[in-house]
Amino acid sequence: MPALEVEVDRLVAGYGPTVILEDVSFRVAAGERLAILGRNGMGKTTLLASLMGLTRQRSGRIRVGQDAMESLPTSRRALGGLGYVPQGRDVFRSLTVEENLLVGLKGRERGAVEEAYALFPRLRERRRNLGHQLSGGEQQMLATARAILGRPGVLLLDEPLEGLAPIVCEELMTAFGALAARGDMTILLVEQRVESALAFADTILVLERGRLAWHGRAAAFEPSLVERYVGVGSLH
Amino acid sequence: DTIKVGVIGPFSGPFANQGRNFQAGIDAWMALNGQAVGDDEIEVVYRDLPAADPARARTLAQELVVSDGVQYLAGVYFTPDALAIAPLLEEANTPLVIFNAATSAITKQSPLIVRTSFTLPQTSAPMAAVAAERGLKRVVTVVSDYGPGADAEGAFSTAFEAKGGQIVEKIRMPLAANDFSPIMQRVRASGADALFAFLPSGPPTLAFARAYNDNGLKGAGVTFLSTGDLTQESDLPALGASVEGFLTTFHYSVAHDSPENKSFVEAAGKAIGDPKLLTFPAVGAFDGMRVIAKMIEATGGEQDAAAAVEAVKGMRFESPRGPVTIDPETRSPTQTIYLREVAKAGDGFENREIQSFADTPDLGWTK
Amino acid sequence: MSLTLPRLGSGGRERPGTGLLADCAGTLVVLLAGVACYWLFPTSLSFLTGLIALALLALSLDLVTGYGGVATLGHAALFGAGAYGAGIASVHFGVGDPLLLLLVGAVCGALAGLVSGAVILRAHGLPQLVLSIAVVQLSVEIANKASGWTGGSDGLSGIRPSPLFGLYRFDLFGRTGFWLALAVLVLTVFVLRRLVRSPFGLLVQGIRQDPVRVRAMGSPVYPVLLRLYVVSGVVAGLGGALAAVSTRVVGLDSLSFTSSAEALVMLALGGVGTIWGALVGTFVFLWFEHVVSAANPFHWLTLVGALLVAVVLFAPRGLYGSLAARGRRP
Amino acid sequence: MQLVLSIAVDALAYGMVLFVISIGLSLTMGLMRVVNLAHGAFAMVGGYAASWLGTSMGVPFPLMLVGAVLFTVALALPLERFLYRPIYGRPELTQVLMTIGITFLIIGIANWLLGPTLKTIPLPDTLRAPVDLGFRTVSAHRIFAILSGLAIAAALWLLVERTSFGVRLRASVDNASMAAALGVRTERVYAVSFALATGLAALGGVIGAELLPIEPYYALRYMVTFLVVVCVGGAGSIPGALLASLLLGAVDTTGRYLMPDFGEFFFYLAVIAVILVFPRGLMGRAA
Amino acid sequence: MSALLEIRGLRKRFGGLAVTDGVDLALEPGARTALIGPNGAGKTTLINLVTGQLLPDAGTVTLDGRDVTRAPTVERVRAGLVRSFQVTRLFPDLSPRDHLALAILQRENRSGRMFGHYERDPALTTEIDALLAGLRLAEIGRRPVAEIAYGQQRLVELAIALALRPRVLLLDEPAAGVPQNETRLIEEALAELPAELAVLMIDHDMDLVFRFAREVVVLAAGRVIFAGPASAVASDRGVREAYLGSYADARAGG
Ligand SMILES: Nc1ncnc2c1ncn2[C@@H]1O[C@H](COP(=O)(O)OP(=O)(O)OP(=O)(O)O)[C@@H](O)[C@H]1O
Ligand SMILES: Nc1ncnc2c1ncn2[C@@H]1O[C@H](COP(=O)(O)OP(=O)(O)OP(=O)(O)O)[C@@H](O)[C@H]1O
Ligand SMILES: [Mg+2]
Ligand SMILES: [Mg+2]
Repeated sequence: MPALEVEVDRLVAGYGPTVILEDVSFRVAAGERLAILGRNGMGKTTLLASLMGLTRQRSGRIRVGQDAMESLPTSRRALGGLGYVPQGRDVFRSLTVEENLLVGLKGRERGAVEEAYALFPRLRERRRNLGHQLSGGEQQMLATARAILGRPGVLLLDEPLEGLAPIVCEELMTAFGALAARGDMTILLVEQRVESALAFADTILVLERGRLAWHGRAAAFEPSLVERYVGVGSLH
Repeated sequence: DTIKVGVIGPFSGPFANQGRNFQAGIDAWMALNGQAVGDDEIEVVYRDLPAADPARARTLAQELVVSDGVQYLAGVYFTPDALAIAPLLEEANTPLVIFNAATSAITKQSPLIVRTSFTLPQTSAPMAAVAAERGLKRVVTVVSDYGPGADAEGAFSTAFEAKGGQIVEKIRMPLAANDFSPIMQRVRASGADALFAFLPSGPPTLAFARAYNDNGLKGAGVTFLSTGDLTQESDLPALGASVEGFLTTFHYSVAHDSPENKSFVEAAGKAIGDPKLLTFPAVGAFDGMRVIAKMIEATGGEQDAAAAVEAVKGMRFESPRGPVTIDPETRSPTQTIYLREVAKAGDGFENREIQSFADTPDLGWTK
Repeated sequence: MSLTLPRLGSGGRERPGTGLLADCAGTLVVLLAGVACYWLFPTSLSFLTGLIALALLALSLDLVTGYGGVATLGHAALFGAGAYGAGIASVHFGVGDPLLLLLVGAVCGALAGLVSGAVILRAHGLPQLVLSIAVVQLSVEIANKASGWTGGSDGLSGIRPSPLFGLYRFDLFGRTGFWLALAVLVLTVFVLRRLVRSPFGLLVQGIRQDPVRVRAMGSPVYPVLLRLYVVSGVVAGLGGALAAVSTRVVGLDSLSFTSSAEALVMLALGGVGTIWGALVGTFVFLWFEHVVSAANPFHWLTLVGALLVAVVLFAPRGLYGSLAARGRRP
Repeated sequence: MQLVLSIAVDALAYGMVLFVISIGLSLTMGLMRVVNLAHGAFAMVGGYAASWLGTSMGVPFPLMLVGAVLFTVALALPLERFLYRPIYGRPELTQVLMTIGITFLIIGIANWLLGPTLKTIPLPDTLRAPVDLGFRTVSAHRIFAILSGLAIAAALWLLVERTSFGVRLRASVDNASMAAALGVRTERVYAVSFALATGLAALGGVIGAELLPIEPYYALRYMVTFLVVVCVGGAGSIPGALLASLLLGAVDTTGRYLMPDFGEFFFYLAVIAVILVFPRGLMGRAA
Repeated sequence: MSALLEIRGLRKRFGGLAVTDGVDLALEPGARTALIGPNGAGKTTLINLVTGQLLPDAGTVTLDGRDVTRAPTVERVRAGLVRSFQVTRLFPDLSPRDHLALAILQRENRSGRMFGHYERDPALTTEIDALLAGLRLAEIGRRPVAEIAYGQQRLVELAIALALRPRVLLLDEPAAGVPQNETRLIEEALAELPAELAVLMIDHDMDLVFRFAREVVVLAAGRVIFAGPASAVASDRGVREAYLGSYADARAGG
């Protein structure tokens, strides 16, 4: 599937009775790399989860490619081109590594799992292990590989580098960059490490208390803004 | 006046059909004899007690007396429930007429209890005579492991041994057993001529009978003897050919040939809807209502439990099952016990009476 | 386990203070409700007494299931132990004093709690459930076999409590029984409310949510839960003894699987993990059953089934649980 | 020796009947993580359907089996949609409440429509006939039960462990929202599995009816037995359920041969012993 | 021997995989050691072995001269060996205050008390307040943990470990999931710890690691491939290839 455009219009969403996201609107062009920044608990995870239909949406519209997504169930959104790597990984604990990957295939033939092993050779070694027996970083790799295997048009990454060795982070960011550059995927990345995010992204979006606080080109996101929105001392 | 009778029975749950037979018996009585006794109208209040639950039985009884204002308590399918109600009666000044519960000791718990059904020793012991008569020497008893099972086992064994027979083994099995093949293999291995069984009526009887057939006991010459609970009429359509030829002793067969029974079966069959559902608790309830009517008549509708009970001691009447006397001492019926054989009748089966033991008292009564 | 985010929170629950006032108020409400029942249903006192006895069973179950997270379908074993304990003390040892009988029941319940807890706590989840079933089935078997002591399947009858304080007879109307039961209930509710807020109560809730975390904080799990089981046994035993004293009989059903399952249903109906839920559930279930089974003794089970289904559909956290959650919304 | 063989045959037959009826429950409890106390009710519905087809319609046995399964599944699907879907992933107690409620409803309705008495399922003469094993005879029906049990075990194991449907099912149960986020139509997966489980229940109800006769209280009467078999085996494990059925069948049968009056004792002592040694059940999946 | 915690020849296999393959490691009082290494190198497993969540196949763990290799977790915690978890393990329905109260009561062996309420104990509430304030968690102190953001949960996790007043503290990726600006809170909290306390920290955030650690131990495929002062790690070739990648260059260059 080629990269898809994403448009979010006046999104209001939360959990149960609580509203977290208020009136969030933005657009990401096909193939664009967007980094979502914000302090702890500002609603970054909630935003991605809402795109996937995992929160309680109150109002607003979500368009991916040509399709209106806001009223579709999660699985239809996934089949419609969204891929998701959640914070906290959520690997299937009782499935083996290989079975975890099979779930993500979205109807592609079984052999496609080799792509995942090519990206993370570590997973091939552990293919018969159950999900809950993996190390933290291995789970992170698995979650990422699983999402990419479905060839999503839009990839939602919630802190995908958490718990990964620096050398793997580097390779992974390069791989993501390549996917976006080839026009295979639009990427929405939530990331705590500002410099990684800045290095990666074309555009930056900042959330503050569930509202959109800043949205613009990565180049325009100057240190003073970093200071203001993400806290001090994060760029050394 | 309206005189209320509180009937406690299993109207829902696994024994719902027995409860429905209570109701059918009561309705049949009313249909044949009217609601009224003298100037008084009888009103029946039903309370459901789906399984043996003495605490709840007592609560229900208490409530019937205190809150519904019944003058008579009646019904009661299970022994523990009757035992639980007994201590209440004196203070409540209410007689209890038992339509089914069949342990001898119940009537000893209170002078205000009268029973119109039967007792287990009464239906089990005559089978010993049958066995002896038929030249069976060695018998295995197989009973469910609970109070009534022990009663049946005891009564049969004592009577059989008194007649010179030998009990080669006494098997007790859990009430909840479903697979009886091992039991049958064991019976077979014991080399007995016959087995005497007691199981409460219910689903396991079907598996039990099937196991007897499937394990080839009949071919091996092991005669099947049991009390009538095992082949009660409402189960016969299901048990069908697998129990054909089984010998049972019991106080009542729906197929009993008498004018009283004919009109009873007709009325009770109408009351219950499908005559195939009729079985023994109906006759207990029918005669129970007869006894209650007599009590009401004797007390003129006044609430006087002692007088009411006194009035029916020694009462003798022609029941659908045959002649019945309420024994003044045991307050249980002295009645004819029949030996029956399961036989084809029309497109179904019936318990055909082939021998009778007249005036059998409650054989389990001890002083 | 589940996706880390959409765990439905109960919505900004703030719990400052120690909750003493709330607990006193709640207990008072129970007391007032009991007194109101006395005036409203003066002829149903023995039913209400039985209800309170079962409420104690449900409370006891709530302790281990709602707070401790122990799955059990065998809790009636503790109730039955209390009932048989009190019954045997009265029938075979001639103990007449009702308060002494309650004490005996509580002790027997505690012992049964210790024994069954020692077995049940060896596993988790479904295997634990099955252990609990095995325990209760074995106790039924034992009670059935020991018929010399327990009366077997005929039940243990002949329990004769002497008048309470030598003054108040257990009469046909069940007044004495009711007041005694209400007093026991009110006291138990208050003590339990305080217990679940105590450090021990917190620890138990922690164990339910993550035993590994509790161990890593330096607290063992098994002994704590075993203690909880003993406490729970005291409560259930009191309930059993109360039932034995007020109905004067004990049947095998009092420690059956069926009673255990029924207690669980009542608890779930009211909502687990709050003392109030257990009370509401018992009351609603038994009252509903009482009314519909009197109205239609033949088909009431269908209505009870419909009630349960409706509650799950419309009040998925149980009657009290859902009400409380609604109350907390901003 | 004869005794041992005899015990073995009875144990095998009884164990297989237990297996055939319980395996559907193992599927719902272990794979779908629903404590489905209404399992027995579906087995009973199957039994009733078969009884009606066989007795009143005179349908031959194989068709009757199929018909009973289809009827039960057709009845179960709307129930799944409206009553089970709301309880997937909810706490066990909620599931207990719902499924007990459903059981009560089904019992009530069966009692009302079909009456409280036993129903039988007519067997063809080939299954009625005794088969001579040399040292004793058993009914052909028991052999049929044994063979069906083995066939079901094998087919089911392949489906769950070796097909992509099995993987999607296990993923949906493990973490439903994540599975959905990967494009698994969890509702459909659940509906299909539920249909499978109830179909198996119905099949078991029919095949087992010789030992566990059909009547309205069937639904509750054997619930404990099914629960025990499933949990001892380890919910969700097909070989586990098979092993547990055979083991418990053997214990029960042996106990009944040797000391019938302590039958239940042995059974439940064995349950406790197994769980103490295998705290997750014989072949339990990791939680 | 002055080591507080000493690990000798520790081995653990899962099936065919040697996850811990003869590891030796010692923490002196006051140690600030980082344990780093590729994903799946066996770092978490090592902590599980040390704290007793897993039992080793061979080797010994001694705490303050006492062999605790087979002792239950609880005993080790009571002897002062405390860990945090890589993936937060908290009680979703309880509040951070409840968590800390439990930890403190546990430390003082009072957690079994069946009466009274911790909020009535001024010493306790003061300590809780201080811990929460230190990690800027006071505001959410009374909300159920299920409702607070992941980053804050990570801080609660750390607060619990601190509340237990350990002698040896093992931190498994304490900063993972915590935004960079708040990582400073963690560092501050660690800086305030008593000097004689030994800390072993696992993390993949190299900035944090290098600011924190005086010694670094590098684990790869279950073996220690480097152990030495932090300053020497970046120049070690093996570590570069297995783990650091270009970070090492950045560091060497910067
Ligand atoms: N299940 C929930 N119920 C209620 N509130 C929640 C729930 N999950 C999160 N929140 C609240 O929503 C807000 C946003 O949380 P979210 O997880 O989206 O933050 P975040 O920006 O991803 O933070 P972090 O960087 O820590 O991951 C937080 O204030 C949190 O307390
Ligand atoms: N129970 C188990 N069974 C089989 N393999 C296991 C088990 N637990 C862990 N492993 C394997 O052991 C290896 C070490 O795991 P560990 O969690 O210790 O790694 P780690 O160094 O902490 O990695 P990370 O930095 O990714 O957290 C991993 O490859 C993991 O798959
Ligand atoms: Mg987040
Ligand atoms: Mg790790």
